Parts: sequence; structure tokens; C-alpha cells
Amino acid sequence: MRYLPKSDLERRQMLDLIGASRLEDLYAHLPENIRFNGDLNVPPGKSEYEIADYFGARGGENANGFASFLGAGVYHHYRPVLVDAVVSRGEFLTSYTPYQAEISQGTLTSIFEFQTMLCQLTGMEVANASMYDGSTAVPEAAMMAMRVTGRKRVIVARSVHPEYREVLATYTRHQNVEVVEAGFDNESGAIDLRALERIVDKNTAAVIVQSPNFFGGVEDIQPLAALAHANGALLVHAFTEAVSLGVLEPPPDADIVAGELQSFAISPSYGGPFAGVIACKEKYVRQLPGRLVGQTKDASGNRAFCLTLATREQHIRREKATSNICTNQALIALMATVFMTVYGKRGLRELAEQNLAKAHYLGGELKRRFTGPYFNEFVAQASACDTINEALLRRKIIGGLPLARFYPELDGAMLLCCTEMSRRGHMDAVAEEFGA
Amino acid sequence: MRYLPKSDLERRQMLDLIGASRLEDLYAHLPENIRFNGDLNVPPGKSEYEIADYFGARGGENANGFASFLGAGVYHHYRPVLVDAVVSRGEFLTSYTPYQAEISQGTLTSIFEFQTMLCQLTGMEVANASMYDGSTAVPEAAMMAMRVTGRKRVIVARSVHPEYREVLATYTRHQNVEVVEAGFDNESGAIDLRALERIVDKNTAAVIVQSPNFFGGVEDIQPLAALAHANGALLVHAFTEAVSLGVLEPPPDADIVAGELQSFAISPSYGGPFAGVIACKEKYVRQLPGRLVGQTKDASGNRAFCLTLATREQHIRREKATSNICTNQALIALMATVFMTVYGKRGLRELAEQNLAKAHYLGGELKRRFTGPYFNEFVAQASACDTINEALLRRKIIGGLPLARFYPELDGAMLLCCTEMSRRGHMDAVAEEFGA
Amino acid sequence: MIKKVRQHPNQNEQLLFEISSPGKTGYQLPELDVPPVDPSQALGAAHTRAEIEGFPEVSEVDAIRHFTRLSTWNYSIDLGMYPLGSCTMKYNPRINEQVARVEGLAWAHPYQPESLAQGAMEIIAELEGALAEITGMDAVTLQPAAGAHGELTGILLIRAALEAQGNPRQKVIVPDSAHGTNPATVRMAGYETVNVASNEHGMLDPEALAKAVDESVAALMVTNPNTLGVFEERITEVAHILHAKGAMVYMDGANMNALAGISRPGDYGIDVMHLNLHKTFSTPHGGGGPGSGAVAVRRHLEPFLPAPRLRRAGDTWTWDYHRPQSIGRVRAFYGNFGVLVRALAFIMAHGKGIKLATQDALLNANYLRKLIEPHYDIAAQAPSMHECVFSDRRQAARGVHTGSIAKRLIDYGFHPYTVSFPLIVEGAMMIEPTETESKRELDLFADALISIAKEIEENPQIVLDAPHSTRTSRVDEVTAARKPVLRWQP
Amino acid sequence: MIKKVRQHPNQNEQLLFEISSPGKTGYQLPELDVPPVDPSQALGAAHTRAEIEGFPEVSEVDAIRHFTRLSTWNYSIDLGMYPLGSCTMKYNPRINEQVARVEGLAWAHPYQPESLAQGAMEIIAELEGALAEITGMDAVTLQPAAGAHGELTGILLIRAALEAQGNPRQKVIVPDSAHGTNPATVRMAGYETVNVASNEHGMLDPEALAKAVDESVAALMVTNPNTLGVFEERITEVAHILHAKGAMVYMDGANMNALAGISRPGDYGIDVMHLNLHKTFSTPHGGGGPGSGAVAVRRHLEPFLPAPRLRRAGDTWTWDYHRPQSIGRVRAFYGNFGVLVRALAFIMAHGKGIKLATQDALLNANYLRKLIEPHYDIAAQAPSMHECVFSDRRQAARGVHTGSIAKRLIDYGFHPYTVSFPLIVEGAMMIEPTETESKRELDLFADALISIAKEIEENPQIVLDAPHSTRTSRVDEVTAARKPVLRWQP
Ligand SMILES: Cc1ncc(COP(=O)(O)O)c(C=O)c1O
Ligand SMILES: Cc1ncc(COP(=O)(O)O)c(C=O)c1O
Repeated sequence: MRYLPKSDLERRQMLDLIGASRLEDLYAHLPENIRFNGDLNVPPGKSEYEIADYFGARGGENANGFASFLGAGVYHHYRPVLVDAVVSRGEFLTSYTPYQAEISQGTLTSIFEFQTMLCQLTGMEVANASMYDGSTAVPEAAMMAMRVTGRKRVIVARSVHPEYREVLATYTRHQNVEVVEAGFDNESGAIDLRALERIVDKNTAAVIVQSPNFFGGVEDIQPLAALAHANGALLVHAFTEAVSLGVLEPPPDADIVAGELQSFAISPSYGGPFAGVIACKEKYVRQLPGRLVGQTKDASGNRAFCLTLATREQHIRREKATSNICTNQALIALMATVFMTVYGKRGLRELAEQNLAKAHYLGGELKRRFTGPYFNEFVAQASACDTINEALLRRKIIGGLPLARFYPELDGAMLLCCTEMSRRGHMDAVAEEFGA
Repeated sequence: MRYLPKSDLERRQMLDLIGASRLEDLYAHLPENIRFNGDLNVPPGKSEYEIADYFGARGGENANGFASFLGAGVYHHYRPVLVDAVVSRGEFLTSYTPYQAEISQGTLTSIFEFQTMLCQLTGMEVANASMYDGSTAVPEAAMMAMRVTGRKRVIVARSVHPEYREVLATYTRHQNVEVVEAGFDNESGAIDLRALERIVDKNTAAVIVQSPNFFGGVEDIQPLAALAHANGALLVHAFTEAVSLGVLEPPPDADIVAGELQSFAISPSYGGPFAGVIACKEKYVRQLPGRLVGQTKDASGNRAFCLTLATREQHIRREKATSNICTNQALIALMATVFMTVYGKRGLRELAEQNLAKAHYLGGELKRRFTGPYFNEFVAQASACDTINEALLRRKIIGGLPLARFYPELDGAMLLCCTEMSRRGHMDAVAEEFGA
Repeated sequence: MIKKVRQHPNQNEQLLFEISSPGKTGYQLPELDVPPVDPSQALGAAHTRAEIEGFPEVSEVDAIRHFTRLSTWNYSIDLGMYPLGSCTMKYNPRINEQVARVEGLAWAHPYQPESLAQGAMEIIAELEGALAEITGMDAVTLQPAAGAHGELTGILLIRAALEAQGNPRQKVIVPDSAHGTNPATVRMAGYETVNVASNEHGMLDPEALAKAVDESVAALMVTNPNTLGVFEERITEVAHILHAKGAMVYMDGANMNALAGISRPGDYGIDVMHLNLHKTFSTPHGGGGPGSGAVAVRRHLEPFLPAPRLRRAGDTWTWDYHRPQSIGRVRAFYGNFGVLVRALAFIMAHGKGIKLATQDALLNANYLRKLIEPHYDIAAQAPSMHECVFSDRRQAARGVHTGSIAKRLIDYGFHPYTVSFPLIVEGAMMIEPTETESKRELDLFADALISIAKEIEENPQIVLDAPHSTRTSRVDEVTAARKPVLRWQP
Repeated sequence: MIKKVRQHPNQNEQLLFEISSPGKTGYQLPELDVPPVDPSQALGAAHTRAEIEGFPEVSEVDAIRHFTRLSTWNYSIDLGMYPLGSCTMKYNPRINEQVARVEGLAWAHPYQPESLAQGAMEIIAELEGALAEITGMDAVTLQPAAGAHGELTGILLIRAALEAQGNPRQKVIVPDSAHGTNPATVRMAGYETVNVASNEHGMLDPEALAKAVDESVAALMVTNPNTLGVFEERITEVAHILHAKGAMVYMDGANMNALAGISRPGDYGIDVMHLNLHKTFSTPHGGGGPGSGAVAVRRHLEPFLPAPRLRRAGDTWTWDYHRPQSIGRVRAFYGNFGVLVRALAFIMAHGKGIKLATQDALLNANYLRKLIEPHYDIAAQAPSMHECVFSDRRQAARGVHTGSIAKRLIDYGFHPYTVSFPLIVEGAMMIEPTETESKRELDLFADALISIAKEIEENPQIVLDAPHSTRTSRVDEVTAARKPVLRWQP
């Protein structure tokens, strides 16, 4: 077998040394009922060519060559070719978690750069080395806020990604935590501040708000943070569309930022692997889950990096750790790092502006459901979402997400996303079908 | 511009140091009529995304998803994924010719392995580091034979690839060389030994024969070599289908082997880049064109490799060099090296046997034009080649090569190739259309 | 003698922020084909940032050199053996990287119509099936993103099932040899950890266990083979003890590389387990992730699996969101799909032959053990499966501990083994070669460890000060933690 | 002080034949779907080989490690500057590698129907057009596989044209500063080389030239800028001298990186020239190749270009094989198409902006010259274009020659410059930075050369024995040539 670097001759020599006569002898001590002596009911091993063929065929059964206006937490951005050039290098792809700093400075340095750029983007002082994704970063941030405040109640905006809220529910269900939803204003689509005022209280650990929110709307976080802080709660800023940070001022009053970096050169890949991240004010760092890289020196006095503050983590603190997370999304975070490097200060701004312009072009053509400011997604009011989407599919266009699936109250509303990849012709086609 | 690692600020600083005020000053000494002051009539620079898009569209205009039975010097073999994994490493891709041995041992070692494997495959004692392709390797081998023998007449089988013979004609035209064609036996398709006997003489430098020949036929080289040697001429064995060497005994009596390695994981790529090679008996090495890597030691006594016998080459010998070749096909030869490594001794044999079996399956279904033994190509007699090929195209199959294009005497004959990639279903379709 | 490496020049490189120069760019966007929009008008001036302060400005050339140079500071599987016990660092086939990038897969949006996602769903279904077959379990969820996430999912499944019976109970038993994620998981699932000690062979002691199990215990988390590389030979009995009290057995399947094709946990009483697809199933570790923590369950836990579940509806796959007993989602969408593609590709390549891979993994570990055992103390007097754990006891007597031996291995051209884990072994040296190491590489590794043992006899200082050959010498981790510098500042 | 590199462990690796073990495999073929055929029956026992003696047998893991380890022994553009004069080692954009692998391009067979090859033909047409525009010439052939091949093509074109006029003539004039391929080409084209000396500024001397040109001369081969990096300012006059005698001017365009966008050879009397697409147009050098040696001609030479030529027929491209005056083919098919794809992608990325790239190349060379000139003797007192050539004269006086300085650069983290070329410079040090080097990298390079100059003053032995830091120390090339070992033997 091509992945097994051994000839039968070598197996023989090794068995001889061990003093075994057959490979089976190596586990002859396993009780009879424990050994599986049958043949697994899986097909025989396939050649590389057949494997390529199989997955090529499966890919062919999915959408191919469609334009798409889906967003809703997963965005269709161009992936600079440098990203795969870098992450395909065996030295990054096939290396382990950088516990052994002396032969892992490549990974460590790039993570330190990742942390730094995330701080620059979010306005926070510390960022971790990644979380599984945005949907787990948000509940981890909520639990972090609970540890910081010693409180057991979190408020989450209904305009936070619905699947993130589902994960939050799963994570908190057995922790004696009360999760309260804060509704959105039916006109603006933004969080309903008045309603929020009524539910934030002195037992609240965190107010979690996403901006741009699930409807693409930009939230005014300042008053929300003020309200949270007045009650001794933390403000958690969630995001799913990282490109928005190219143009949006990060809320200076947030305490924790928890987001998803899929937009940064991470392919949609049917929902993963993505890279989540949590950033926060320095004073909360001891409650931050996940790995952290810090700067230090080596014995010769050269700058060096290493994993640090491990006393927050499971391998040191076990049941007292801030989280059970171990393996994270390092390689995917590296994709984001390369993306941020390639676009840089000017590029990320221009990219964000192109997204804004594209979305506003299409937004201008359609009847928008909400009035608030929006970045590259917005909600359009349709007569019949399904009819429109079916018509679009015939034109090789995947339309937007009918919101009724997650928001029964928004029946007939469709969430549409435009990015730098959206072509005017396709947007005009969408407008046409909405008009039809 | 993204490929220019300079800010305007840095340009300014550098100009200041130089003592120039504008970039234009750097070539102000060029006479007025020499400077081009206009704007090139080319479009403005494009983004990476647009470039990907442009070439994607051009690729889309070519054949896509067709099965193909074309061979004729360019073969459709599976490319193991390791090949691109290796040649995409910047250390191979973006390195220069390994003149500086101390920081080029990677390239040098792999070329030494290439040379060794080519010797093992061809039965020769020396192989060079590559030629442009097979079509230039053959005339270079002819000229080599002329230098060795001091003669000015070469005989080339008419069953050598027609385009190779065209290149041979171009190369020899101004060298006072007589090129004589040796015909093939109308029945077997092999070189006509009797006719050859009549034209080989004591002025002949080389007899060039391809095997498998352009018709896919395996030549019996032994008597040809005997004939050549009896006249003091060299026998040059040319090949276009390197996979055949997995099963064919290399002619022990050849003096020079000149071939094309495209079959070894080099994509057809509309005809190039490929990798040619010349191998020979050790005694002819001083007349061998192209680069050679040799084994030696470094100052610490470690095994090391370096380019060697450079006195054959243009940069040392100038007009007395064996050839003007300088840049060769190193990276493409590396592809072949990785291919040979992945398949190895058993794999290349099994691959050859699969090719043989596939071709004989289809060959058995069709009326063959020639009776001789064949490897993975053969000539089928058709009623109307064009009609068959058009019908096949409608079934997403590219048929064979109508031979009349190169051999008017073979009107109605079609050269077909089957490889391990040819599926039985497609072969049956071809047989069907031939029968129709 | 050091046989495996020599020194060579290795490029320095500053941080991105230090090589940045205002106005350099590494990107170009296509011309905008719609009217531009003024951000401060569209979003409000207060919401529009001036610039991303400190963000790098480099060209494409700078970028590729930067990351290429950085990469050369790393060790990796492509360069050599990674004997990290418990981590199963095996060869990552390149075809898997290619197929994960097939356009229809890499660019599939999780919300695209099911009719246009059948290929992706089929892959998920195939992998679920293959993993169920390999583990001998009845159902598999692929939603968890890594092993620890799988653990959480698994314990929540147990909790939900017990809750459905009326009482979630309070405790989960975790052996002292367990990986840190186990107790951390227990807490996240709202349970309390009860530690139990291993016996002198590093195995669970059913008698002691029986005493600890009562109606307050929800489950036992057992790693098998355990973290000493020893198979829990009395696992059937252990499961029996738990089941008799209405509790369940969770198996940490991080060490499944010892079992695939030769032993199926579903056949001997395991209720639920996770698999690390980034270990046993060869998906690349990528410097820390991504992974996938597939969870396999027996039939009785199936109703509680995270929603949605795949369901066959006639000729097509559909996502079933109506799972009333589900623990809910543990992650958005359907898991780390790209990792799943790679794992399935790996399974397809081996097929039934995965058994030989497992046998080779055992062969390699036992071969190494045999070579090393004369020079280091083995941790447990029990047969090794896919890894062997030593103690630095003998070397510690001369003042050299596992950490230094590990660092010295670097000079010999190897990545260190796993250091100081499991906690129950004094000065643990945990070695897992995996099946993808050649005899040659193993011989060199044993040779290096033996040579280091000799150095400790003759010149311990050279080991204590290691590594000597790396571009970065011993890194001061203490200062890093004491005065954390976690981002670059001008 | 060495600022650019530190040392780091670098894996050893034996030859493939040494790591081979009988029965190991790195491949698997799909099951054969047709009946097997016995080779000795189909081909004859005499034609069927027993086995490929000595051929390697390794696994996939062995293979990737082997080549990965080997790769780390190489320097490369991705790691740092390659100041090789005349070689134009610039950044190789990765998008070009991607687009060359687009399925419809990479898998296009040269004989597939033209109706199914329009995309490939369009690319060739586009590139021909762009190169004609950049050179100011009238027609371009892309058939030659490299620069030297382009030279042969070009000289054969001249020969064919002269022959058509009745006399191919006998000689080609080549300046003594020319690259070795020039005289070698002359011979291959059936001509005799006449060498002419350069003047003290390293330029052609029109007066001397005029004396050498008579009716026996077919052409002059001139490199411009010449190999001293100096523009032949009197090129118009030179062309005039040749033309007046019915001879032609061939320009070796290896140094076109100095001219693209700022000077067009077609505008000042060049009849034919080649371009090295693997230099000026950034296609990767790949450790020695592949390249592409596009040849551009003025209208009068167009009829002689190699067949086939692209022709527009209505809406489609077609290959025109009917070229009665053609010199014939110089290569099978249509040239190194995959290289052409990359070159066009490069041109598309720059567009009109290629002028700035050229200006930056000049800027870099002149900046380096300014920094280095105080410490080394410049070869010619003339303005530098894209490269600057120094002589080791000053250092040779202390016993250190260009070759040793070059090797010492390796310890400083750089690839050496071009050594001992052009021949007319005593101890030449030929430095071409290209436009894709940053100021930072240039500063480090100048710094290294200056530091070496100081070492030569203070401690020449350290330079003479260099390199000191590489895994392979100074390689004995003399023994290699004296007792050639050109293949591995057991
Ligand atoms: C025994 C054991 N359990 C659990 C884990 C956690 O898995 P992951 O890192 O994928 O979360 C690991 C791996 O680190 C492990 O070795
Ligand atoms: C001036 C000059 N002419 C000709 C050549 C030959 O080009 P190639 O190596 O592409 O054959 C070179 C490059 O090596 C060169 O520098």
C-alpha cells in the first residue's frame, strides 16, 4: 500500500527483532471478544486516480458555475492564489501544534502576526490563535463573560446568526444559565434598544450583539455597550463578515469580540473548516479560551515566540480550564493571515468599499425590508421567495436565503449578499426576477 | 503594482541616493530616437481574479471532459498528485540552474537521480539532464553521431515522428548533411530492412529509428544496429512513448537513445513544455550535448554533486561547443523524476502492461492496418476517418489521428492510442463508430 | 553521532509590520462595475473607520518570501518523523488536499439548495457509514470540529439520554491517565469529575472502579488504548460495571490508530466515542488544526445526536432538522466538511487494507520499544499497542529530565516525543511512530535516543543545554508567561 | 556582520536507490477493465524486459520526504534575492502557475481539432501581439524553446532571407562580450563567427565594426543592453553599417528587462531578436528550465518564420502549414505553450505598467551600483541599465578573486552574482537585481558585499574558504570533471 513505507521483507526483520512471528501476534493479548477478526465491510483500497474521480464526480453533483447571492454567515470572496501557495507548503500543512518552540518558530511567528492583525482590526488588545468557528466562538465568549462577571445570564440579540444562537443554547443548557433573546426593531432591523433596556439587569453577564447583524445591518453599538456597562455586564461584539472591518469602525466600547474569519480567503466548503476568533480587552486575558502566542527571547537573546498563558488551558488546568478546546483551526487562521497580508491596509479598505458598492447597487434596485444602514447584505421583501429563487436557478444564479426558515415573522423576506465577486449582469438578473 | 515591492517613498529615497530626480533620468542617456515615449498599446494591468477568469475562459473554449484516443507523440497518462506537490515547492520552482553547487544540492541530486533512472530505463551508460523535447533531441543526437563518426549522412526511418523529422531537416539543412529516409514495410509497419540495407553505407553517421515507432509498432532493432555497425554508423534509438520502457527491453545495441519523456507526468499542455533526453554509451560522453551532473565530494569529504564536463558546453567552449543549448527543461525533467519515483520498478511495469492491454483490447476490435507487434498505439483502417471522428466528437470522444496528414500513402488510416486512462466504454464507442 | 541532519543557512525575516512600507500593495481588485458608494454616507461617519492602524502594507513578493522563510523555521511530517505520543502524526496524502479543493466541493455554500448539494451530502453519508463500520457503532455525527468538541458532544448525548430517563446524574469518572480535555469537557457538560487511579500496569482497575460507580455517576470516560499505549483488557467488564448502574461508557478514541480494522469498540460495550479524524484518518494537523471530532454512538443514543441529520428521501439526500430529542447544534452548518473530504479519501485509499495500516502502527511502536527499552525505563509492564511510554527515571538520576532529552532530539534531527504526559508517569516520554514511518527512520530515531542516553552518562550538560543547532536556541517560556506580549506594537 | 541568515538543522537524505527496498510501492493503478495481455506474447519475448534493474522501489511517504528534503538544500527566489547578472531572476507570480494548470489548457492535445483548441490558439495570438508591441517588431514566433533556440531560429531566418536573395553569405559578427550561446548558435546555423572587440566603455565601436563588415557578413549579433549592462548608444549607426552592406542585425534580447516599455528595438533597425520569456516575462526558471525563446522579426523576415503560423479565418483561428519560404520547424508542435500562458499572464498583470517595472529594474541596479562602487571597481565607465558589472581587480590584488567573493556571499544569505562573465571583464562580478527586489533586500546585499570587501582587507582567508555555513562545503568540481561519475551504481 502506497502510504505504508515498508516492504514485507522489512516487516519480517522487525517482527524477528520483536520476537513475534506474525503481525497478528502484536495484539494477540487482546481478549477474543475484543478482537475483530472479520473483514471490514468497506470497498478495497482505491487508486489515487479513482479517488480523484470519485470526488470530482461528487463535486459535479453540487452547484458548479452558478453565481450566488447567498451570504448569511458564509461569503463568496475571491481567494488570492498566494493563500494556497503558502498553506500547501508541507512545513505549515504537516506541522504539529507549536509546543516545541525551537522548531516551530514559523507557525508561532505567523500566529503572533495573526493575533496582532486581529487586534488592529477589532480594536481589542488581545486576540487568541483561533476558535473552531464563529458559532462556537460566540458561546465561548458568553461563558468567558460569565466567568469575568460571576453572573449566569446572557442576553443575545435575535439578529445574531440563528445557528450561532442554537450553538449558544446547546453550550449553556447545562450550565444553569439563562439566555434571553433581545428582539430587533421591525423597521430598522437593528436591535430594539428600548426592549433591551427592559431586559438588561444587574444579573446580566453579557449582551451579545452581531454587527453587521444577520440581516446585514450595521448596529449602533455605543448605546448598547453603555447600557451593558451601566449594569455591570460586558458587551460582546459578534461578527460573521470580517471584510466589513475594512470600513467599519470597530466598537470601541466592546469588551469581547467573537467572530468568524471565513471571509478571509477561507473557501465556503459546505460550511467548514472555518476559523473563529475571540479578542478582548487585556484585563480579561486570563479568562480567554484557546491558544495564545507570546513574544519572548531565546537563550541567545534573539526574539522568539512561544505558546503562553497555558494555565488557562485544559492540558494544564484540566477541569478548571477556561474551555476544553485543544486542536483549533491553525491552518485556516493562516489562510486568513495570508489574506490580510496580501490585501493589507489599502486593500482591505478597497475590498470593503467594493462590497458596499455592490450591495448598495442591488439594494437600490429592490424593495428593502429594513431601513438601517447595511454593509454587503440586506433583506429584500419579495412576493414569493421560492418562485424567484427557482427562476434564478434556471439562469444559473443561486438567489438569497428566504428568512422564514429562521424567522417566521419575516415570511416573504430574503437575505441577499453581494461581494466583489457579484457581477452587475447577475445583479440585474436578480432585480429582474424580483420585479417579475 | 503588486509585483513591485516598492513604495513611492522608497523610490524617492533611492533616486536621491543615486542623485536622480525622476525615474526617467535613469535612461536619459539613451538617444532620443531610441527612447519609446509613447504608451504601449496593451490593456491596463489586470487583477489576479481577472487573469484567472481570462485563462479559465480560454480553457473553456478548448476541449473539456472529452475522452481522447490521440497519441502520436503526446500521451494522456495520469499525473500522480505528488508531481505538482514537488515541483510547486518554491525551492525547485524558483531556483536557478545549479551552477553554485553549495546551495543547489537539491536540484543537483535530483538530476543525478534522473540521469541514473534514464540509464536504467534505456540501458545506456550516460544520460544528460534534459533537452528541450524529443523533436530537438533527435537532431542533436544525429549531430552528435556525425561528430563521433566524422560523417555527414544520416538515415532516418520514415516511421520516426513526422514533426521530429521536420526539425531534423531544419537543423541539418545548413550543415552540408545528407538526410535519407528509410521506408517502412507496408505490411508490418516496421522499418523495411531490405531497403535499409541498400542505403546504409560507409558514409553513414547514424541510422535513426523510433520504437515504438510513429505507428505504435515495436521495431526489431537488433538487425538494424548490426547493419549500422557493420558500416561504422551509430544506431540512434528514438522514442516518444516513455511508458513503453516499462515493458520493452531497451535495444542493447543502440549507441545513442534520444527521446521524449512527456508520458512521465508531463501534461499535454498543447504541445509543451516537455522534456527531451539523450542517453548514450559512456565513450561518447564528450560529444553529448546538454548539461550533466556528476558526483564528487565537498571539502569536508561529504558526497556532493555538481554540473560537470562543461567543456562540452557553449558557456565554456563557445563556437566549439557540442550544441548551443543552455536553458533546458529542468523542472519538467523533475516531474519525470517524481513520476518514476512514484511508480518505481513495479509500477512502471504494471502501467506499461495496462497500456498494452487497453490498446490490444481496442486493437482487437478494429481492422489494423499493420501486422507488427504494437504497444499502446496502432493504426486502424477506416472507411472515412473524418466521419468517424465527427461522430465520436458528438459522443464527447476525440478520436485518433488521420494519418493522411503526414503519410499520403496511408489515406484512410487512423492512428489510435489507448492508455491506462482509456475506459472500456469509450473504447467500445470507438469500435462502434468504426463499425458503423 | 548525529546522522540525520547537518546545518545550513536559514533566512531571517522580520515581522510583517516591520517590513511594511506605506503605499506598498500586494493586491489589485477588478475595476468596480457599479457606482462607488461613500462609506460614511452609507454607514454613517461614526461607523466608518479612518484606517486600520498598523495594518501591514507589503507587496506580493514580500508576502510570499515572508511566509516561505517563516515556513523553513518549522519542523513537519514532510521533513521527518514526529514521534508525538497521542498525536498520531502520520503522513498526509496530497491527493486529499487536491480533492478537498474540487470546485464543486470547496465552493459549496452550506445554504445552497439541497438539489445542488447532493455530492457534498453523499460524501458525508459515505463517511458516516465508513466510520460506523470501523468503530462497530450504529450512527455517527460529523458536526464536532475536533476531539474535545466531540467529547463535549458525546457527554451531552449521555446527559440527554439520562435526562430523558428522568435524571441526568452528577458525575463523570475520569482516570488519572486521561488527556486534559476529558475533565475540561466534563465540566462544560455540567458534570463533576471523579478521578480514579490506574493500577500498576497503567490500566483501569475494575474492582476499584466498581466502588466508585453509583447512581450519581453518569458515565466513565475511558481512553482505549489508554495514554500509556496499553489496551484496557478488561474493558468488557468495565462497561458491565457502568451499565449495571445505569451509567454509560464514553470512549476517547484519540488512539483509534491502534484499533482500526482489528478491534471495534461497538462490539464490547462502548456507548459513545469520538474519533480524531486529524489523527487516525490522516487529515493534516496544520500547525494546530483544523480537525474533526466525529462522534459514533450505539443505537440508543442516536435520537439525541445534533441536528440536522442526513436522511434519504427517495433518490436524494435531505437534511432532517426535526429531531425533537436532539441535544441541539454544537456548531453551525454540518461540521468541518473539508476535513471530512480528506478523511473519506484516506479511508477509500486503504479500504479493507486499513487493518494493515493498524498492524504496521503496532509493529513500529513495538519495534521502537524493543530498541529503546534497554536504555530507558518503560512506564508500564504491559504490552504496547501503537505507542510506547517511557519514564526518564534512570536519566533523572543523573539530573537530566524528559524535557531536556526531548530538546536534544532536535539536534539529532527529530521532533521531540510528547513530554510529561500522561501525568501518572514520572517524567513521561511518550512515543508514537504511526504506521507511516519507515524502518530506516525508526532506526535513526532509536539510535538518537540511545546516543542521548550515552551522552547523559558522559556529558549531561550537552543535553541540558539543547538544542544547539537551531536558529532559535532554548526559548524562555517563563518570561513569556510572566510578562505577556501578545501582539506587536510599534 | 551576517544579518540575513542563521543556521538551522537541515535533514540529510540518501539517494532514491539507497532508500529503496524490494516490494515497496508508491503507486496503485485502477483495476484493469479489459483482459490482461501477456507482454511477451504481444511483443515477443526478446522485446520484453525482465525488470528495470536498479529502478527505485519506495512508498509515497518516502517520495514526498525525499524531494521535500532535497528541496531544502536549494536556494530560490522565494527565499531571497538572486543577483545573477544576465539571468533576470525575478519573482514568479503564483497565479501564473495556477492558470497554466487550467484543465482545458493543461490537457489540450496538440492534435485535437482546431475547433476544440481555439482558447489555446487565442492565447498564442494574444502573446504574439503583445510581444510585437513591446519590441516594436512586426511578427513573432513562439516555437523556440529557449533563448539559444531562438537565436538559432533567428539566424536561420536571416540565412533563409539572404539565400532567397541568392547568397546566404559566410560570417556572423559577434562581439567579444557576447554570451556563449551566440557563437555556438552561429556554428549551428552553418556560419563562421567573427569576433569584434568592445571599446573601453564596453560598447561596440562602429568604426571598428565598419571595417569588419563586408559582403561575406550575413549579420551582427548584438546584445543590447550588452552584457556589461550598458546600452549600445550607437545602435542606430551600427544597424546602418550592417544594412548598408546587405547584412542584418540580430539582437540578443536576454536583457530586455532593461527596455520593456521604454525602448523598442523595432524602432531602431533591429531585424530580428529573441526574448527569453523565462527572464523578462517572469516564467519560473525551475532549476534550469523550461524557458521560451520567442523570436520577433521585422516584416521582411516574416515569410521565413517557422511553420505553422496562426491565421485568422473568419471567426476562428487556424494553423497555416502552407509557408513555402519557411525555414521549417525548429520544434514539434507550437512551442512551450505552458510557458507562454505564464508569460501572457505576467504581461496582463502589468499591462501598460510594464514600463514602471523596467524603471524599477533600472532603479535597483543603479542604487546597488551607487552603494557598491566605493568598494569595488566598476567594469565600464558608462551608465548602467538593469545590471552593473564590477571587476575583482582591487580584491584580486589581495589574492581574493570573484569566485571566492561569490561563495562568501552564500554565508551572508545570498545567492552569488554571475561569476566570470562577461569574459572581457577581468574577474567579472555581474549583478542584476531585477525590479522585484525591495530596498531592504538591496541594502542587505550591498551591506554584505561591503562587509566582504572589509574581510578581504582584514582576513582574506575567511573569504577564500567560503562557504562556511552550508550543509555542503566547497564542492570539488575538478575531481568531478576528471573522473566523471554520472549515474549511481550499486
Ligand atoms: C487522548 C486525547 N484525547 C483528546 C484529545 C483532544 O482532541 P482535539 O485536540 O482534537 O480536541 C487528544 C488530542 O490532543 C488526545 O490525545
Ligand atoms: C545574454 C544571453 N544570451 C543568451 C542566453 C541564452 O538563453 P537560454 O538560456 O534561454 O537559451 C542567455 C541566458 O542564459 C543570456 O544571458
